[in-house]
Amino acid sequence: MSTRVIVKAEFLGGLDSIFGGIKETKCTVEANDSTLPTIKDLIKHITDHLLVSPNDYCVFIQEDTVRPGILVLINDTDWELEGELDYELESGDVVTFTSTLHGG
Amino acid sequence: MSTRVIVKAEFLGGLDSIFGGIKETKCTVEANDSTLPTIKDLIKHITDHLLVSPNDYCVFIQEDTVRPGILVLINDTDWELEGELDYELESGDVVTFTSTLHGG
Amino acid sequence: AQSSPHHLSLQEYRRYGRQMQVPEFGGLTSQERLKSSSALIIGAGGLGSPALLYLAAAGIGRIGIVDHDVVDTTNLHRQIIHDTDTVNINKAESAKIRINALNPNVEVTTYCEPITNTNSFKIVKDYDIVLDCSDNPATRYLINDTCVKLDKTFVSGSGLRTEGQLTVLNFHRWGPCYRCFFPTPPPPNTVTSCSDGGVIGPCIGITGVMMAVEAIKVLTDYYTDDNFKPFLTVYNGYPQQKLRTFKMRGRVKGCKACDSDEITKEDIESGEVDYEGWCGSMNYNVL
Amino acid sequence: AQSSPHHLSLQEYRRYGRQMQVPEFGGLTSQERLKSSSALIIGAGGLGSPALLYLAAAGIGRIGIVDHDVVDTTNLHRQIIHDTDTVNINKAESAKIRINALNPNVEVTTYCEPITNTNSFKIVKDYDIVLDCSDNPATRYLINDTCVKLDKTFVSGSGLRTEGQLTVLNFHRWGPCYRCFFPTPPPPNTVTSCSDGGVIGPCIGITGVMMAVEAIKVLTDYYTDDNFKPFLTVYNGYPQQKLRTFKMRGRVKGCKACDSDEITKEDIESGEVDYEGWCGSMNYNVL
Ligand SMILES: [Zn+2]
Ligand SMILES: [Zn+2]
Repeated sequence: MSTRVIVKAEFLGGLDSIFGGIKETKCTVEANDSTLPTIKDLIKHITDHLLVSPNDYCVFIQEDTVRPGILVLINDTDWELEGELDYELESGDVVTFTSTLHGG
Repeated sequence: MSTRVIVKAEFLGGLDSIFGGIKETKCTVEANDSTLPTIKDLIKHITDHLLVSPNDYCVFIQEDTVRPGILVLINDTDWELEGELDYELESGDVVTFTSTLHGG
Repeated sequence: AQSSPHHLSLQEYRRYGRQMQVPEFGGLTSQERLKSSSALIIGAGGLGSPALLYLAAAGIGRIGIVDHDVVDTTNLHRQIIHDTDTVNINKAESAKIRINALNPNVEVTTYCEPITNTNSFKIVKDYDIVLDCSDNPATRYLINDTCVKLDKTFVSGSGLRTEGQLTVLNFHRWGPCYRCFFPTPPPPNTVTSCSDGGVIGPCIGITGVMMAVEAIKVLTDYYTDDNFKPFLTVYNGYPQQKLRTFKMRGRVKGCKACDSDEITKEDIESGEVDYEGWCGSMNYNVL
Repeated sequence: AQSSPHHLSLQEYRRYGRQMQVPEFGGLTSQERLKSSSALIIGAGGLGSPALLYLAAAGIGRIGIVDHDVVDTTNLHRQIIHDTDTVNINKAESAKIRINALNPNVEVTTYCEPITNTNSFKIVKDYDIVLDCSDNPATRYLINDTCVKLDKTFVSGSGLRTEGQLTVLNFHRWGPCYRCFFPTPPPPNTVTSCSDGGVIGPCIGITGVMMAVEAIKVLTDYYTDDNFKPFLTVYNGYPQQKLRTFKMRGRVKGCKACDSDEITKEDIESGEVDYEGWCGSMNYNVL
């Protein structure tokens, strides 16, 4: 039996537009094996369940990770400091995905 | 034996100047009877332990409550909505005192 | 068919196109609302300077500016609507020059006098929204009471040193008023002005720009009776720029301004309500 | 004894007195530091407009402005340093007129050309700090690489619709750079400009004013090697004005700009590093 955690996902910087305008949502994430669910599992959950149009897959994912120009923050901290895709989620975690803006 | 709680007190809007420049601090608050400690007990703790000069008492307190022009927020909510002086503190609460500004 | 006076000209379409594109703004309807609306800015200082520039740029139809002071050199590090050449000129007049240059579509009226018991109703009644950018408690209570009696929503801002505070008051005749938050004025020795306590220009500037954002939300009906919740937002520029928003009380039962007839228009205009006496004269001190 | 060129005149004491009073600012020493320092603002648009006004007002000694564009009517709802009369005039020149009027103590240099591989080093080398107020990824990478090679701390800002983002990069030659955060440019179809996505004037305005606050902190040495921590601050004006600050990575090992010699000044100036080719041409789309 695999472990489940409930985390909050947030979509900022306009990213909500590919998720039907949803800016934050609770996600129940399951690991695909016996270990604890990771950010990788959350991303799969998001593309499987929250992405409105499959055409927008490449706006979110590129080469099996989030595409360049999207920052991932775990509890307000850069995921680079937390283990990136392999970070093990805990219930209550807030994971923020934000598209970088370029306008000036 | 009286109950103790540990809460965070914050001083904004320039109020830190009467507390030696301290903008936030942990306070261990004890009730003065057998009930749970309240905001009233926190205020007594603050004037007893944190106020640097007794001359500034009237900058913080007037008629047994915080002086006009200071807002009190309990966990980011106006204390008016939480019972004011009689609000029973819980460990981990954040109590914010902010002086109102008037400059323009 | 004759076009309504609030329809946009082609030149206005071009000028405001970029903001009409933003979904939250509300498109052409919102732009026409701004054009048909009017805002009174009381105080063309550190808060009023950027609030005026951004509201004028956004296309508010009519702007009123109240200020009795002249531009002083000590203002210019923060009051960026004025110029070195307008030193000693009335601030409302100086601000009007810049607004006319930035956006000639805006009709500007200046009131080069202090706002007082005698003139507050006459001035405020002609505007849809008021921005309180004043700098002392007595004026803040007068503006509050006038707006409450005239059913005007107003945006209240203040700033000092590295901090700023803002809120929307008397929202749609049911939101809390300044007296609900502050029934009693602060003791005069706890009130500090910018000239005494000092202020960092862009810190009070951010607060002024935030006031413009709130005014746009009110005028475009982004805020509704359903989604508006009383709040107080607090900005601090140091050590790290930070914004906190507190959930605030609603109208207070028995509030002297918004929930009783204790203070009437007549009481104010006759001078019976003595704001300066009540608030005391400022005695620049600790806070 | 002859007075140092960075000592303040009496007129300057008056002008900057209110900010020197604020403890966090750092008094006369900080004011003299601002006077002896120089800032380069790249882009006199929605971010650059308020950043320029507040930095000029605060008394930076020398300001450089890079912009090749002319003022357009569609800019005026947010680019509040310009005037209706300066439509079709170069933005750097238009901004200079306003700065001269606001604070004649500031020496302004304009660069009415795009920043390119060929001129970036020549322009940037003369300034203490750079504000990246540009509007596309290719320019952002060029500014980053130039600042890193020249050891310049820079403040990077951007905005769109109701949102803004800002950070301080390459701080004191050890903070992370733009490539540490973004080693690979975003696909062109995910990049949206203000002219395509729209933008609310005061929302991008707040981001620009916040950039001025950060620049003042860097120039007055408020930030030190001890207290500076890499961050990214995100503003959103709707539904409620909100500021979030994220704790960010430090320099990334092997970063092509700040931790290797893969990209040299010569590679950039010779055009071997092709920023536009690498970032692709913008194809305005979803995000
Ligand atoms: Zn009231
Ligand atoms: Zn780097």
